Amino acid sequence: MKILAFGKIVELLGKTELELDNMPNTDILLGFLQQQYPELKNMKFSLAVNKKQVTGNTEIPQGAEVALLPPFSGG
Amino acid sequence: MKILAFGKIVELLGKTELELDNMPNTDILLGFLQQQYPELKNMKFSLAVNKKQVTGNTEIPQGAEVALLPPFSGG
Amino acid sequence: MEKKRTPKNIFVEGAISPEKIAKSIANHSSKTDIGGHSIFLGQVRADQKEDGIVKAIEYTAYEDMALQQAYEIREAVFSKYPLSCMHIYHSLGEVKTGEICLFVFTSSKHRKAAIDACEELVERIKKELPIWGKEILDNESSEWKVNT
Amino acid sequence: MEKKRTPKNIFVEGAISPEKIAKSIANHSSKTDIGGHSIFLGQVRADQKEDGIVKAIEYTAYEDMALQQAYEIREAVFSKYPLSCMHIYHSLGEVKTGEICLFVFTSSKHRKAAIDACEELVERIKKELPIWGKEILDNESSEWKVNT
Repeated sequence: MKILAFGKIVELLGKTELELDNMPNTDILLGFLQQQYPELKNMKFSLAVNKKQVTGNTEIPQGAEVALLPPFSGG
Repeated sequence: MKILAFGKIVELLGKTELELDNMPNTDILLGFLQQQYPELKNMKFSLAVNKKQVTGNTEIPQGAEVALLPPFSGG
Repeated sequence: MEKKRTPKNIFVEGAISPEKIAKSIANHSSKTDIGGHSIFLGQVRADQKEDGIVKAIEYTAYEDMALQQAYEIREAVFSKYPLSCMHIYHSLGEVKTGEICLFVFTSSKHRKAAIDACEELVERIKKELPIWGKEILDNESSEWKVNT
Repeated sequence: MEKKRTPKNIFVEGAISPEKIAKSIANHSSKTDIGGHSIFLGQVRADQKEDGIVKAIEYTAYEDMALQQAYEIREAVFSKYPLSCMHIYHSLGEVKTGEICLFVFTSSKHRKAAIDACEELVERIKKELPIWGKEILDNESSEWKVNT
């Protein structure tokens, strides 16, 4: 699966993309990311799985594209 | 005093301006105009005295400019 | 220092061109406290009437009174909303179908004030300015426009 | 016949020019059932921040998701209001203070639908599209924009 970072999270991760495997749901993914990047814990962001925002723990399909989305600030 | 006609009332009067004297208030003016131009009775319009819309019977100062205003349809 | 405003001419002979609108927008690029602009444009419709199709509207106005009224509306809206700028233009004379006859433009630091002020201006302009539209039909007859 | 709409690109590289806006307005003169246009323009403000003054905003987006979201917003607003036309443009990359970064344009037979739809679009665009603005300050530092 591909993890895409946007906005402020790109700076925190130091990159725009990650490749990860064996993340069956978003809770497990978030746990892993927060361990690797502890500053994520202090950051407000939401997740999109295959370009749809999700709330609560959500299954991640095989080969999904998961995006880490800080609060939007367009316009 | 000067009477100014606008919009549809210009067509009804056949002119844009009238000069009248001895019209101390708008009721007397309206009575006179409706006698001269009976079709005015079937027409919706308001009056402005010296560029201010008035309602009810209103005194007309010496040398005033009185306008006959059909419903506005700008924009 | 309190701003002083005097009655401004709002009338434009004939249609309002897209280029005039573009120029008006561009003029605001130096006002860097503006965050949002709201614009309303009135366009002449080819309405089907009993006697034919509207091909143009011919506008006339009680100009002196309209400018005085527009000034009062302007002052009232400026005092109600935190606006940076406000512009009002209305056509006189003939405006063909598809052309622009009304251009209302408000600017503010935040969008809400600009949007609300623009809407209020449009309503008040249509209701309170002594302007009349005569619809010219394609068979050369005409009828007086009625605002709803 | 029901209209079919597919996702349209809303993104423009850099600032949105007044000429582009004028051209977009002019394109509607052939649609003679339109009586009113409502336009919102977002302009970059020179806000004073703790570390300096904003001199530009650099926009990035999750483009695929933004276009899909914009399409859904478009469909929802089209089905809610009787609109003739709707156009949405948002900048990507750098937009300097005083320049336009958002252009929302709705047209309808009567003004009310155009005005209400435009306002709703602006709110939804700001809230729902995955776009981020990074404010570039005059001392070359930067901070991430926060929408209120």
